Amino acid sequence: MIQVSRHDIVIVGGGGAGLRAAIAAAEAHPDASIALVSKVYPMRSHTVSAEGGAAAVARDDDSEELHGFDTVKGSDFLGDQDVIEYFVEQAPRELALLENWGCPWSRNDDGTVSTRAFGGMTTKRTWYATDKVGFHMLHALFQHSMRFENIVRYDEFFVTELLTENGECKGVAALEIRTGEFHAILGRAVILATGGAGKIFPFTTNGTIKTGDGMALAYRAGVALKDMEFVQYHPTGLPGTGILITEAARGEGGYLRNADGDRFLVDYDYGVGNKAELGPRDMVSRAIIQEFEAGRGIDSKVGLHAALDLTHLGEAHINEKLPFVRELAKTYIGVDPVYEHIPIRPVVHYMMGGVDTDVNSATSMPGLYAAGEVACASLNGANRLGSNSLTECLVAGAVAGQNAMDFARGSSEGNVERLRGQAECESARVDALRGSAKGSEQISGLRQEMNSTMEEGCGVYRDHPSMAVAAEKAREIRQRASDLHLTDKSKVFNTEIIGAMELVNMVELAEVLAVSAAARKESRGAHTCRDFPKRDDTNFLYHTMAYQTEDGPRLDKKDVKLGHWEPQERKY
Amino acid sequence: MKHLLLILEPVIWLLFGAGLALGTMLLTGFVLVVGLAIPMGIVPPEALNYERAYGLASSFIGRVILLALIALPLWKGAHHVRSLALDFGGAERDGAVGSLLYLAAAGVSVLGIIAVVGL
Amino acid sequence: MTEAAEMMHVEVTRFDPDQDEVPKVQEYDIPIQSDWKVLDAINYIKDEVDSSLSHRWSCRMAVCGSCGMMVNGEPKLTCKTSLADYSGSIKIEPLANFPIVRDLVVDIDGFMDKFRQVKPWILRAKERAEDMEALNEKGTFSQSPAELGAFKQFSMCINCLLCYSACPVVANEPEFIGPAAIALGHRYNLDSRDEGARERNETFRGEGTVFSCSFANECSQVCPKNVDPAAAVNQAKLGAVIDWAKGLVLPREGA
Amino acid sequence: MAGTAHPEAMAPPQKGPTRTAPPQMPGTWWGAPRIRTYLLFGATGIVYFIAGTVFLHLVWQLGKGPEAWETALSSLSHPAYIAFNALTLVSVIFVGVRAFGGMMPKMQPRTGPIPVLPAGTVKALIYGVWSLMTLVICLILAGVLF
Ligand SMILES: Cc1cc2nc3c(=O)[nH]c(=O)nc-3n(C[C@H](O)[C@H](O)[C@H](O)COP(=O)(O)OP(=O)(O)OC[C@H]3O[C@@H](n4cnc5c(N)ncnc54)[C@H](O)[C@@H]3O)c2cc1C
Ligand code: SF4
Ligand code: F3S
Ligand code: FES
Repeated sequence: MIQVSRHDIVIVGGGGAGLRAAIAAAEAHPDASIALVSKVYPMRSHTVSAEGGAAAVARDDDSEELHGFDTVKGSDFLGDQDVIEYFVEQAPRELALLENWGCPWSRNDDGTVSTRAFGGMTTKRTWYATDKVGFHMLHALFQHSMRFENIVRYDEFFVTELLTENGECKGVAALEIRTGEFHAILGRAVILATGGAGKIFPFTTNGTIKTGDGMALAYRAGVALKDMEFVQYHPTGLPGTGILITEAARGEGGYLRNADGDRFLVDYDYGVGNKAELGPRDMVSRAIIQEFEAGRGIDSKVGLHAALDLTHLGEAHINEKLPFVRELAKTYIGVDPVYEHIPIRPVVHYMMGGVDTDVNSATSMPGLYAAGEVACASLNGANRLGSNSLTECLVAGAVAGQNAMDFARGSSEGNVERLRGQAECESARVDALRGSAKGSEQISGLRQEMNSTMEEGCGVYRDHPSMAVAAEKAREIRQRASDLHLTDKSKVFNTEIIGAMELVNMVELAEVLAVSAAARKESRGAHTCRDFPKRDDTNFLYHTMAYQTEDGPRLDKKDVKLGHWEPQERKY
Repeated sequence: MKHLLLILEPVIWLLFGAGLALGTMLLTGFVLVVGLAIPMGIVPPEALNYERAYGLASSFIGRVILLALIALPLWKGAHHVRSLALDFGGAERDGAVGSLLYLAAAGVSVLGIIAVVGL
Repeated sequence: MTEAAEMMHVEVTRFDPDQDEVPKVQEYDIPIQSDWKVLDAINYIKDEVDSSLSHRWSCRMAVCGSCGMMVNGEPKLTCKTSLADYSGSIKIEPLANFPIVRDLVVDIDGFMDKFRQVKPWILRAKERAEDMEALNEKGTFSQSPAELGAFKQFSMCINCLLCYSACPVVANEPEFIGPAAIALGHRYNLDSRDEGARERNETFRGEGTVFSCSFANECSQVCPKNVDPAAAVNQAKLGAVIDWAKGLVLPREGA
Repeated sequence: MAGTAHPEAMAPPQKGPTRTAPPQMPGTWWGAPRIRTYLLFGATGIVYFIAGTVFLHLVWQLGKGPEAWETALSSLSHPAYIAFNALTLVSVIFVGVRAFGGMMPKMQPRTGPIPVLPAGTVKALIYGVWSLMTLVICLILAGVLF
């Protein structure tokens, strides 16, 4: 018998976005009941690993106009401008709120919050707490959320399906990892805040929980995935592990060097002009790959890489502003950045695409909202600027919490018995899968195949023949994923079946990603095609919308919301 | 019992802390001379013949120091022995063990007061 | 990465409540690489040898706090501990002092409750709306770098719970609220924006809190983030005693 | 049914319990070198307790008069006494080094009017006071002062 519990709204995900949404809802409606469901304890969410900072206008020489323009330009004009305008306006308030809640932001001598430079930003507008910003933000949010009695946490519950009735979202079916039992967690609105899907790729800054579950949940429920072809490669990941060395390292004055020791972003024309190391991520990543291709990559036992040089900053500065970078470099690559160059190479970092939402964080399905990396409100367009996404989690999370609550208050609860029935079907499906030992595909083997397919087809540089191959291969992998070989029959904390369901989610997204990419015959932001090197506003200034069908994604288009800022050539 | 100990905890901890800090500082010198140097004949016992010893001890400062020398190590000792007992699995008996130890420390301290005042 | 594979003998605690009465030990011999962390070895077993092994992990960069385990009897963050520090064989067990749910997974719900007891949020006398004059024109509190420095170290805790595994008091007195939770409460007490020290100190004087600590200092020894929880606990003792003494002298001073 | 939440909705999730194995403490926890010093530190408590009573005994005898005092003083040369006092000295120094070197600097209150001094300064201060006190006490007891 499965457990049914009823709440006003259900939030899936306890990262930055999910916690912010929960607090927003709980604060505005002390009498409401908010379920916060997460597959890991909230403080383990991957927001914890963000290092560099969160952007919001703070200085007198800055303005919302400038922040907006930087974001639009960074997005290669694919960002929706209504969303961007709303975002830059709300950003300072959101970060100030977090300050009031105890986040230990780094400070200027006069007691105000300190800001640092970041890639693609005109001026210093990135708030930071040394170089563990995501960690401090997440813990501040989580700890603050504990004061609300009406936030009911479901820790270590894995959501496997959205429960719907008459096309409205009415709750989720979730597997309690500890017991292996299913729960129907009902609410009159649901917010997805499940984060990104970097684990589709082999070499990524993302943790192992970033498997795009929320995107797959929405996709299967009939909601479109938007702009999935845009995958951000961060220029500076550690070779081998993919652990991120934050952009703040460059924001604080670090240099990128090639095998000859040259600062290639300055010495060669890569379009980043006088921004040099502070160019946007897509451009800097491309520059590194071009250096490799020109034979100026550094070859060592960790593979081809470039170098991040912080030695001129001095030990005191590094300890004060970048202590975590130093710790990571020492622990994971054996290099002390005070004395040596850190080996780095571009690494998959962030999904610009995601569940299609608007400025209200609402999806096309009534009662379903999405916020954070899982969503694509089109703030980030074709390329996200570093430090915009942590702020986005807060802005979009707060909006989602508010709107979901308002929606819930104005709608009625679904038929409990019918929803329980849905969850029971789901429970039966998962029970049949657990330890079934029937299939022939190994989870780890298939995962590696998916990883290498995506790396080959959808890297920093892409071309259409290989994207077509990847799309074909991804479809085949998706089909094979229904034939997994599972051996663990135990119900208690069975991580094998979680891994299997995550893999199924990822292969679905991998196909959408490859198919969407293959259809965009231009170069825009992070989607760079060798065979179509120019941006093509006449034919491709639209959002890719992917809908699930029996035989793979069906693509559609959605207009970009222009307005205040006209598309122009993107040069720095 | 446990409840009473809980209320007294700040006092006990202060006495323990004082024993740890002040007790240690006082004990060092006393043990060196009275416990080792004089018995081993390094310092002639005449240094502490009755008149001199009584003179030093019965002064006001002498009395205070002697009282501290006696009482503080007792509390430091009692508290440490209690946590030692706890570490070896005495969680259920902690209330009883603690009370016993502190009572002993308190009792000996009272004797100490009597002795010092009666000098 | 491509060096010839070395072999390692790994002993792992296994426990499946559906089948096992008590935890048992399973042994694996696996090829390892020189730059691996202990976590890589466990993941290798999970991926290639025995997919029924359960453990928690996520960030693999020592910040999410989920991968703590006993490695050769010492609590360690497995994603931060190099295999190269051990030669030949290694023994991996679930974190000590916690009930074992399955294999290397322990039950930390007790900790989550303790965590909440110390009220780990900014407590102020007034609601935010009435408190606006405390904020500057940007809507933030003023806090000098020195005031930040006073608590920064204690805000670095990733809740990995290694300190609970190392603390002899936790072992014998499971109700002991423990180093990380106290450090967290103390972190807010030290925050210049917070006004809740009195309230928390009252909690701290309760049963199973600061005075249960016998200053084993083990917590600070094993902490992977240099939080120094032992310092926090003992400063918290002092704070609680000072507040208590103040309460004797000025019994009726405001809340 | 728009409006407020269900009465039961505020309740924490009904998590199902599973059978757990009891917490494990490594069987040899006291064998770890670090734990061993900690236990030794605790064990000095016994020595301190006895030392306190020994001094009580001496003061008691002093109060009884010259004879009692002289007997007590001479009985101190018994080897058992000397051994115990040697142990006390070792304990005292061990406690001092562990507490003054590691604990006291950490225990400075970080709030309130008292300024926080660098750990090194605090250590130096405490060690300084300790040596000075010891020296003065030794000199007085040995008859050099007063
Ligand atoms: C290494 C790194 C560094 C970064 N640095 C920066 C930076 O400096 N500045 C910046 O702005 N951005 C940065 N980012 C990006 C930013 O951190 C993320 O985009 C953001 O944290 C995403 O937050 P989120 O709340 O959407 O998701 P997450 O924090 O990933 O949380 C997802 C939540 O969903 C839950 N969940 C997922 N699936 C399920 C399921 N099936 N059932 C139940 N629960 C589920 C998880 O348990 C988790 O709680 C960085 C990202 C990485 C990886
Ligand atoms: S104090 Fe240190 S050891 Fe304890 S939970 Fe926090 S980070 Fe881990
Ligand atoms: S190990 Fe435990 S006893 Fe105290 S100093 Fe740390 S909490
Ligand atoms: S995996 Fe996150 S701390 Fe080790």
